[in-house]
Amino acid sequence: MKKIINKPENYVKEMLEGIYIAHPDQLTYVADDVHCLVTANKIPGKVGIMTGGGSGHLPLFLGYVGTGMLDGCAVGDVFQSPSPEQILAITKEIDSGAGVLYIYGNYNGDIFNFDMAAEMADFEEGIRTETVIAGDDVASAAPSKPDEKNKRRGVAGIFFVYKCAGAAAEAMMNLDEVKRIAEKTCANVRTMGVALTPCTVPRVGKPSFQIQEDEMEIGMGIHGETGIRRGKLEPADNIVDEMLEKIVSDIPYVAGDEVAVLVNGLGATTLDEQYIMTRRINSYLADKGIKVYRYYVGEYVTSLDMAGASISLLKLDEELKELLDKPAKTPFFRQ
Amino acid sequence: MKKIINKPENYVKEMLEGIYIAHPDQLTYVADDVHCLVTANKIPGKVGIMTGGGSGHLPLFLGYVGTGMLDGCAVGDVFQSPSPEQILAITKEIDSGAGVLYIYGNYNGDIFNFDMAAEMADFEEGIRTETVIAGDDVASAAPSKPDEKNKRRGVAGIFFVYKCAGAAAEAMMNLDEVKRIAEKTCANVRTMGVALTPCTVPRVGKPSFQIQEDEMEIGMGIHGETGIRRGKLEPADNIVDEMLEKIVSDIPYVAGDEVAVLVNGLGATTLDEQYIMTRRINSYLADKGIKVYRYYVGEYVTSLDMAGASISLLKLDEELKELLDKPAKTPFFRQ
Amino acid sequence: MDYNSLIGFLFELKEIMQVNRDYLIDLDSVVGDGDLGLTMSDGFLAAYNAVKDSNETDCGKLLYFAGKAMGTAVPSTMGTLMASGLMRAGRELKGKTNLLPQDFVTLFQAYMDGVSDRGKAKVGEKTFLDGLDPAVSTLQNNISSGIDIKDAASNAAEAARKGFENTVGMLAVHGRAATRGEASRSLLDPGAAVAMLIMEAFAKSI
Amino acid sequence: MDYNSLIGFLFELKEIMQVNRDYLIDLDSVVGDGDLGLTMSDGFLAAYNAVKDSNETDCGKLLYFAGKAMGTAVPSTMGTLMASGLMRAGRELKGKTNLLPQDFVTLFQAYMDGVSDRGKAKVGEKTFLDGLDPAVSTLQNNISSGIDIKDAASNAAEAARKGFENTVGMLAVHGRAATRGEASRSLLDPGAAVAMLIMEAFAKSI
Ligand SMILES: Nc1ncnc2c1ncn2[C@@H]1O[C@H](COP(=O)(O)OP(=O)(O)O)[C@@H](O)[C@H]1O
Ligand SMILES: Nc1ncnc2c1ncn2[C@@H]1O[C@H](COP(=O)(O)OP(=O)(O)O)[C@@H](O)[C@H]1O
Ligand SMILES: [Mg+2]
Ligand SMILES: [Mg+2]
Ligand SMILES: [Mg+2]
Ligand SMILES: [Mg+2]
Repeated sequence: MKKIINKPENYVKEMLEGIYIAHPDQLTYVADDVHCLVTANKIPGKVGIMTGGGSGHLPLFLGYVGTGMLDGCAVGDVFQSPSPEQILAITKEIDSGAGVLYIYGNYNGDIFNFDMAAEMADFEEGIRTETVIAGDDVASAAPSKPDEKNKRRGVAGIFFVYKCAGAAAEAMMNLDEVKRIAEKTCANVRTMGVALTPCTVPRVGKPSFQIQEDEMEIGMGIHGETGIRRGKLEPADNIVDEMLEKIVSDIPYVAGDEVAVLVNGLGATTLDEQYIMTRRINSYLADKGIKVYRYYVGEYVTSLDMAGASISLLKLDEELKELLDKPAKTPFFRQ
Repeated sequence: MKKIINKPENYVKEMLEGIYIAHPDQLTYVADDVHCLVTANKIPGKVGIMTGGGSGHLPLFLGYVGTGMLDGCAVGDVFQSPSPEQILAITKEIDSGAGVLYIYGNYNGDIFNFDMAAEMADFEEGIRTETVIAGDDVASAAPSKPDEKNKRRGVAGIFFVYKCAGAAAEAMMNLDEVKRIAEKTCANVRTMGVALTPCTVPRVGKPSFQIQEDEMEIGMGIHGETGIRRGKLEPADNIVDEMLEKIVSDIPYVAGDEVAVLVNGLGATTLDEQYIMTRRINSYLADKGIKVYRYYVGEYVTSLDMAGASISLLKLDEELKELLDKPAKTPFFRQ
Repeated sequence: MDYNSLIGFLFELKEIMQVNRDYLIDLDSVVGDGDLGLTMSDGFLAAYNAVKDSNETDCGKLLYFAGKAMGTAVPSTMGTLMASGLMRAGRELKGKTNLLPQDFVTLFQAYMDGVSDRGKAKVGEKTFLDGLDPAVSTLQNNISSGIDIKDAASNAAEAARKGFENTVGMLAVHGRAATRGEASRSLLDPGAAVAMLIMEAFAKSI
Repeated sequence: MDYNSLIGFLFELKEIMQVNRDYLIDLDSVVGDGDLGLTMSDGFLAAYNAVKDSNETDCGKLLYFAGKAMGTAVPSTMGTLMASGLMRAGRELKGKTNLLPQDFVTLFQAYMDGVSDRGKAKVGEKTFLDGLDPAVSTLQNNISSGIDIKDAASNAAEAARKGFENTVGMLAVHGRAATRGEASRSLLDPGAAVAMLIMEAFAKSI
């Protein structure tokens, strides 16, 4: 493990202290707990949106707190959920009477803790909360049947959910409307990843799994969860094609459909490589008659120092396009 | 070498194609050559500013082309200078009568090629060019004596030179004034880096140097140039202290001085680590009575997939503060 | 049996999780991410610490506060489930300063409900519930049949152990283990081992 | 000697760089980044290709265009320096369609000036110049003393070889080698080897 850190047990706390030092005009915290991060620029009367989850994915989750996106984020230890009490503290802070929407990824630990917090917010504080769980990773499970719970992991596609729901809340839509937008975005976004190397959780101190020097794993999750195929490392174009085929066949597309594309680096993979992927994505989608409305390329959801990348496609309609285009200003994302 | 690429010899070309696909409203190119990158939003009458250098450092260099920063960038192969003809083609495009300022890092290859292009611009086109060379790496050589050429390598601090000179040009200052600002910024910025792992140039296919699993190299350059000390990997706080001591003692500081700080990741080092460094930088400078006016944290100048980071300090006066605060909008930097 | 014995139970809980820390880590390393030993020993320690010096005599409140402390300390899957179990048991026993044998049946039944409401798992899906469920049934039957609480507790612990062992063969559908699909069948479920340890601690404390 | 012989010289240049590609790579791998064999063979090939089918008879223009092509093809340190040398030689010889022995002295002197104006290095600083400088002096002296151009060229090549060998012991102050400080003294300078090869190609072509 080669990391510029102090004691591994202080990793998250010191990281958060650095965050507040660097972004004093944008971020602050409540409950005397650096893990309870909230925007420094609360808008009265607006639906509050919060997220939360384990550390190790910067800029996810807290990097999207700011104007036009999220109001708060409960920060857990590396790859660990935050606690119900932390979630509750933020819920109380960001509610200004219009209620609070929880948007987070489909992981049991997070679900349990957000659910517990939601009960506490209701029982103890009388705050109305709603929940939208992102599960966009097509590699992690088959599509859910009607009325079946979505079993897919939440990965980079959640960025689009934050963006659209955040814009909706900023436009002063009510909680039901913001929730509808978040659910619609979830229903339209699909992601698939590829990993080339493992990552190392600081407190564990050794790589999360083994992989050969010439191998990749298609469909691996952002905590190193098993993917759908391990094989020889292939040329970028082949990798992109394999990922896109799975993504594009997961919901019906017809020629003329428009998408937003997120090309996301997992940590150690260079921007150059992400743009090399972008190039192929563009020609693949052009061949299918799918029009790209907008590209996002960069590190949006990382897995510590893992090498690899993911591709997310958000199928757009006029409403989502409009919300996607709205300005946003957070420490890690500006548009 | 674990990279998501196609043929190594197409690495830079395909990366650039991806860049133009992702940012069609901001970037374009001239001379039918993707390496000759220019802004899509030229401002008539403004001093043109261009840079250039080898690939492998994204977002440097081309990522800073846009409103409030640069007008063009000549893109070389990985760690290789662009050619005089490419530089000249961009010079011609971005000159709108007010002349062109070249800002680039202190490397012989780049100097030779920019100088040759400057002669060609003068002889062949009658365009006035001026040159400012950034050499901010305190680890690379002793400070130059009066009238002596600066022997230091140009590294991440060049970001500040782009930002301040870019804001000056945007304010419609003339070429001499913009050059004065660029020179002043160069004179006030100092950087130092640390490397934990080597990087791999795609066409070479093997790591650029060897380093033990428990070692770091303080002061290494962004192409893997030898640093000033190789030793056991230390806690983040010690590393920061060692780097800052060298930076802060290089130009006179008195209590009350203000600086802008750039904490820069080299590629594989996580944002978390960069914020852990930020935390220590803040307390180190506070102890010295140096006030931080503004922090920039993230990947601003990388070395492919190298693990490591650099710290840059820009000593500020009122003029530089004002220029630093001005808005900017490029594919990789928004303020 | 008053609130002091309840604190005694919480003491034995944190002891047994401490002693079996590495055992749980090993079990979870095979199936999951290996943190279960850490979260259970940290979590039950936090639960015990939250009430050990309390002046509270309401057994329900004690369990509720212990659960809340656990949730704050270790918000992992099992941490939150155990917190949910303790808090639900607390709500059910609220107002009682003395616990009769039947109250312990209520306690563990509520613990079970708290976990299953939170986690939405069913018996047979290779989770903690497969350790606790047979123990609750045994305890209930034994107490109904008038068997001494001490013996009933040992029998329940034995039932939990069997329940844990029977998780071999089950298909995991929750948590990290589920990602292994059919391959999960050959493995013991670490969460069910926690249920076994809880019942052992109970038998010891009573 | 007309423009055809000049193209012949450029042909021999690209040949010798091609043949010595790996030799230059090996030299540069010890001292620098190992690309010199690639840049010199690619660069002199581009220079030759730019003029080989030209109808141009002006020797100066031929050299200038060859240099420009080289600069475009290989904008590395040595690539740009060689381009600068060729272009300067071209400017000095502009208008000549026939080259006399004295013109070759002018050619190499201008080449040397082009490189040293661009690179700002001085003789003795362990660079290309330390290979070329003794060769230019030898050529100049030999021609002044009326020695036949063929013999003068061989003598110049021999002087370049000695100059190259003499770079051992010099302290590098330019380029990557300079980062080695005193340790650079024990090494041969790869750029000086290129000077030696240039003079060998000249001797062969004349
Ligand atoms: N929905 C659920 N209901 C009950 N128990 C569950 C559920 N999901 C997982 N578990 C239990 O949790 C155990 C793993 O706990 P833990 O190590 O905390 O998970 P993680 O490390 O994935 O957060 C499993 O062995 C299983 O017994
Ligand atoms: N300023 C200079 N003037 C003349 N020759 C130089 C100068 N700097 C470097 N050289 C020559 O360049 C050679 C290295 O060339 P090259 O491999 O192209 O460099 P790089 O790979 O660093 O761009 C050195 O061996 C030296 O002879
Ligand atoms: Mg676990
Ligand atoms: Mg866990
Ligand atoms: Mg070289
Ligand atoms: Mg080179």
